[in-house]
Amino acid sequence: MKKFLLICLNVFLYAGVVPLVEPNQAPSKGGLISPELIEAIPHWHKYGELFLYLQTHWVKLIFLIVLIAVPSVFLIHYLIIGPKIFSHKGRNFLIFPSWQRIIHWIAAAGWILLVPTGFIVIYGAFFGGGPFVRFARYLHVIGAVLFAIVVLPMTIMWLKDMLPRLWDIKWMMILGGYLVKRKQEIPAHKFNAGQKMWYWFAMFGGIIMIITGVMMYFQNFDLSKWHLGLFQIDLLRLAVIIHLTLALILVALFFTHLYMSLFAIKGSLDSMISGCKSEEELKYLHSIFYKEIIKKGEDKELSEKCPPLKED
Amino acid sequence: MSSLKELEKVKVGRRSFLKMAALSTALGATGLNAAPAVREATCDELKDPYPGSKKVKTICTTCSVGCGIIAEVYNGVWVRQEVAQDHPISHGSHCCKGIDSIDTVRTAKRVKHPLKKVNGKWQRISWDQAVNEISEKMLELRKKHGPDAAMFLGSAKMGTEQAYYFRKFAAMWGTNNIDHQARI
Amino acid sequence: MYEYARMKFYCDEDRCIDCHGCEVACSDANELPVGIHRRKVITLNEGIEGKEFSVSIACMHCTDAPCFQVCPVECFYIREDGIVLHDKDKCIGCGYCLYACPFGAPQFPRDGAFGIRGVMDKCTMCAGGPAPTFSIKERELYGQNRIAEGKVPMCAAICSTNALIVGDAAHVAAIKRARDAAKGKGAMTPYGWDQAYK
Amino acid sequence: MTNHLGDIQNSKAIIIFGANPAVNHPVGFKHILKAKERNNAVLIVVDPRYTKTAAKADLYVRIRPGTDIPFMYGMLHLIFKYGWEDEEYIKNRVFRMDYIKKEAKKWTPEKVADVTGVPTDVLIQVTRAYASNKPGTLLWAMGLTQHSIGSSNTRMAPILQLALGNMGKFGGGCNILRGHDNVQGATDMCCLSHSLPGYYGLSEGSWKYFAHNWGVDFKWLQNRFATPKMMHTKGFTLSKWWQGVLQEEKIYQPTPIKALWVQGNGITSVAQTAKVQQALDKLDLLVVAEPFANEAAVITNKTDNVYILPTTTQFEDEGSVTATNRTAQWRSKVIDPLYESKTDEEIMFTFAKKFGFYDEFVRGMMMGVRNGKAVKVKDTFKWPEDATREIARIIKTIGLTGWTPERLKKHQENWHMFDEVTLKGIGPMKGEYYGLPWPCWTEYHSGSPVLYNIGIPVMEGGMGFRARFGTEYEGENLLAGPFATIKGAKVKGGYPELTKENIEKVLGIKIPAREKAIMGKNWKVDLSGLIAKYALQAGVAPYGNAKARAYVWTFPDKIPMHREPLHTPRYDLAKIYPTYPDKKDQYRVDTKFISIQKKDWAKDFPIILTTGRLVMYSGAGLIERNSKYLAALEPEMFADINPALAYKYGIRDGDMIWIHSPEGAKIKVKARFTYSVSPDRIFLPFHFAGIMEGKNMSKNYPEGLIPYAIGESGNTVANYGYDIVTQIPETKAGLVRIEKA
Repeated sequence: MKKFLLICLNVFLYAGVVPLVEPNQAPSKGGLISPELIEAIPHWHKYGELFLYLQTHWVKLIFLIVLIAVPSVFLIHYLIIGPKIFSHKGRNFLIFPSWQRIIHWIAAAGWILLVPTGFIVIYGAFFGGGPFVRFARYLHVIGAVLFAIVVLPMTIMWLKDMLPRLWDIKWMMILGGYLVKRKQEIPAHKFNAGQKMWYWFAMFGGIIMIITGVMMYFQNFDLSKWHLGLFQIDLLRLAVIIHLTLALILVALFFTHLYMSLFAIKGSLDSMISGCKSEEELKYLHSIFYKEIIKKGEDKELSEKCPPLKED
Repeated sequence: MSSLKELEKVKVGRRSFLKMAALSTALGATGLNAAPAVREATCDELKDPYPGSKKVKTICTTCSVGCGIIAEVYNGVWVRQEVAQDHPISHGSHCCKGIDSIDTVRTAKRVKHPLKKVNGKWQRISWDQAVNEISEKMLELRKKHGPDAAMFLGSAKMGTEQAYYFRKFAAMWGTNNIDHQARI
Repeated sequence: MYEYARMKFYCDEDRCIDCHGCEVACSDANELPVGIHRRKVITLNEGIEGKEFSVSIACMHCTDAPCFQVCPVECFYIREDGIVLHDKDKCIGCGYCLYACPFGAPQFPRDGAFGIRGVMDKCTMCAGGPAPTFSIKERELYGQNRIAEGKVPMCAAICSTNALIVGDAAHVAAIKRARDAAKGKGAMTPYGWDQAYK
Repeated sequence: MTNHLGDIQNSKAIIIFGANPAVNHPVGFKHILKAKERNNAVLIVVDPRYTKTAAKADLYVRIRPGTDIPFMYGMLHLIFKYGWEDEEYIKNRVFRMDYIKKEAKKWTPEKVADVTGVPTDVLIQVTRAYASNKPGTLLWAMGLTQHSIGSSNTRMAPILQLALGNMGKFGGGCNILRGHDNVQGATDMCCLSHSLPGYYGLSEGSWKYFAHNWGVDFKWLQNRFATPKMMHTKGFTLSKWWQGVLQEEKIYQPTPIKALWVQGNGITSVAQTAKVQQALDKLDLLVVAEPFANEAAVITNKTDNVYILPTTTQFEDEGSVTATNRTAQWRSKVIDPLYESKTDEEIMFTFAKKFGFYDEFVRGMMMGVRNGKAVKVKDTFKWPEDATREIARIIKTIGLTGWTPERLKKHQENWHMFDEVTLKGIGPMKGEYYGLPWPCWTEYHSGSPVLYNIGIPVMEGGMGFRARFGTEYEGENLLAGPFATIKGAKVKGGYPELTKENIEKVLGIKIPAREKAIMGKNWKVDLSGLIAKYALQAGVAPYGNAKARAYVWTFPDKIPMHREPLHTPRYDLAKIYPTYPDKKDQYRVDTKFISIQKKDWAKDFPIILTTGRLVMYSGAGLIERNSKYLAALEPEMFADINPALAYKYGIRDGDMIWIHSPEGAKIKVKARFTYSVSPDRIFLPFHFAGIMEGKNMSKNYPEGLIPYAIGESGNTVANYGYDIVTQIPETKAGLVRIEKA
């Protein structure tokens, strides 16, 4: 494995010298090597200084808080309230068809790469910099690419189900029933308000993350035709500020998602792997959805696709 | 009067840069752990990355200002273009073309061997072949059409001696059809 | 008494003529890849009578350099004489230094195939880097170490009109003042100094 | 350059006509900037374009291309009107300034404004600033010379300087900025079709002098030529050699040109590249000796009999080079020739052997002077020192006698011992100027950094104007007046050039008969060096001391007259200031003047074209386009265009445009918006080649030798038009038509 990593590293580090200018191919004269560069200097106090301030005073601190506080809260929750366990004895319903699951897992793989490598880059000094952190940065890019591939299909496939509904307010008021141990019928359709929140942040925040990431990745791009009224370097600074701020929110939500799916609701991981949810889980946590499929009589069809689990 | 003083100052400034640069050498050698004080570097500390290299004084080939160049030659290879800080016309100055002089020998785009175009394709030939073929053809044209059938274009690239000999070359070939860039 | 040096660049806009000498000198001396501009010459208001001027810009080696402050892997270090250098072995090429830099000095070479950014490259004031002085590694990663040879950085040494000057702040300021005085105008703060040196 | 670059620091006013030293001679421009700081010198730039030089100027004049003479007459008009001229100077040192005065009277500021487009107040401001700050120096380059009236322009500028008494002064003079590194040296050696080395001309006497010095029989040399007459006929020039192939205009030699031999010449640096291409196609043989793939071998569609010989760069051979300030510098060899390349002289020697004149060719290097005669003194030679010695032995006209290789090498070794502003040596080099600027009369002379300066002794570089054209013309004395005595000279006032006959009389000395016997006929051919010796002893220059001629009876225009460019945007003015009648047999070819101008080209071609250089390229750009760093700075051919003009044609910044010339040639280039050009003109750099009229020729390059940057040659659309005397092409004032591609 180590050897493989080293080879990867070498590919990245020495993957070719910068090509010479091809005949008659003008290198971009815009942006960072044009008069803009000089004109932008006095404007440094706008975003440049802001970025400097954030990066030196807050970024490491806040991310550390998120890194420690969010899991701690969940640990406490786990210890005090504990996970929700549903019986899988009854019928199981196919909720997520296979293509949705594939898309989800590609995105998940992307995020699993993105989040830790993002942390490694932020705390690069802790890891001593150099090849390891550099490799993390490249993985971050790969993760971003994975996520970028599926972000649009994912957005579209769940868009209808994710539209906010009135009962979401109710859900919010009882915080999804997670603060009590007993099982109760929670007002939620296919996705509850928490999932919806996660969806909206992850998809649209994610798209913004990708856009800002791409900007930072390519650095010298020609935006002169867009008339943004911003210097390119300022755009880059804005991009990094937005990227970091959103990252904070998304990381917190990502941890929540992880906790929910891995610990808070037992078997929820399985349901994303097999695509099936137990009748009991649906009944309680997605009561509106459950009632709807029963009413429509789709339950039969959905349960046929999911063989009941053997009881242990 | 003040302007004269200014000039002196500029010169003094230049010299002190050298001094100053020497000062910081101590830091260069000791790096981060150096004492906060700056002291003058000793001769031993002033190192040479190309020990024993030859420093050839020559003249820039680009324009007619005639800036000085010091070429650092190490084992027969021109490794580095140095600054002719004491040249009376340029005082080490160069424009982008002048400082890029080293690239005229470093570039990969040099013609490396005689070439001949045959049926629209370039072919590598030997010097002997080139000389024989060209001179045969030239003499044939001379015989048939007279010496004025040839036109010689020399250039300002040549040194004075070469230019003089090029003029002589045309004269002994037997024509006044010779010219170079000074025409334009 | 200790004598402290504070190395600074200064480009005289009244003298800079956009000849790109410094730029090419830097590339040639340090054998940089094409597209890496450790130093750039930029003309403003080109062709507008009375307003056109050119200036050569590179790393200003700021006191409290922003790049030094924001680097997530802390690869920067500031020498006692004020030269800001960085360790390419540590650098991860994240680009934060570019966002923090007021002068757009950090440069990132690109790989042709994927466009992935390599580690950052910037002006070293011809002082090499953390690798052993005059080692091949130093030369390949950081370029010449002319300071260790007791020589002036290449760009300023060859500036065609001596517009670009480098050296201890006191010397540089003296030259700047003398030139301004000769031209009969008040001494102005050189370009970028108010940001680079507080 | 009559003065030198450092001397510009002594100037109090600097006026630049048609030159852009900030781009073409950046290091030379340093001295101008220093003058600004040292002396608070006024920098005036007269240029059709707001150049980088203009950006540093105190006063900028946007002039219509080709109207420098009216502008200078306008200046003279004011100078004479307000009595700013140097009367004493004119009386003693200038011949027929009154003719100029008469002509200048006609050029009122209003009239000048109409012709040149320069507002009257600007003209007055400039004249005042220039005339009241003395000494003033005048700089020019191709912007003044590349016109159909280029030779008149180059006479006009010194006349302006003479009127102000600025010639032959420290901080004054006419400083012509030459292009390439050794263009001065190659010109001095007359790699030119109209003269022998040292500007000796092509007369029989000159040929005999050279035959003697080359150690060859004059008859043998004569027989090398087609006919004895051809020996004395000027040859084809670089500007129009292609007519010798194409014969579109009548040529005056028995045979068309069949073979072209190019040694280091960027072929696309002359106008009419499309015609050059046609001529190249028609040649029987094309030989190119060059370190890089010269575009001569590329733009041609010729498929056979094209040879490229690898030649060394200047860093792989040795010799002396002459800078623009007439100083010789020794260029040491840096490295041995790379790859299979040979030096230029080696190539010449090789072919001289094949052509059968090798012995005669190199004999000159083995000769020396014995008793005033050149004789063979040794059997071997050492390149290049013996060639330098040969030149020093022969070339007396411009005083190269002192340029021995030993001295030049010594100067190079000790270049730190010379002062920047005066070029004076200190320490062991005391008494010599750096690079021994010619004339350097003898092996112990100091060199002359400032020409025509009578304020210093001849031994320190003083001299008057050369007495080249006799002592009187139409009864008027041509020699300098009584107050123009060279400092320390025993001869008061003017005196004629020294000959064997008159030397005793002029210098008032007696020369022993033994010495007289070996003395040459005159100072130009005096191999014994005795004339120079006695002249220096008497404190005079051997070439006499005469008046500078403002009136030249041998030129088509006796005094410089304004004539509109052949392709003028002001057809109305072309009728008032018509160009010359067509010229027959100019450098062996007919050249059209009035027959071009009589058509109103501006109707179809309304935009003025001017060309020039970019800082990262020089000449045809061959060397620089093969350098990755320089090519990356400006990798693409472009046309500078004012947005106001561009929008008229629906062109946006970065669009491709077609530029059409009246001759039917066209180029496709990128439009680059800039305000440096006014809306009536466009600017083209001429460094690019490799694309011809929209057709990419890159497949014609030998494998792997395509430069990093190729592009259209701006000279493809440079208009037809040549100077009446020198046949310099008129690239700086033409007309074109543009359209969006």
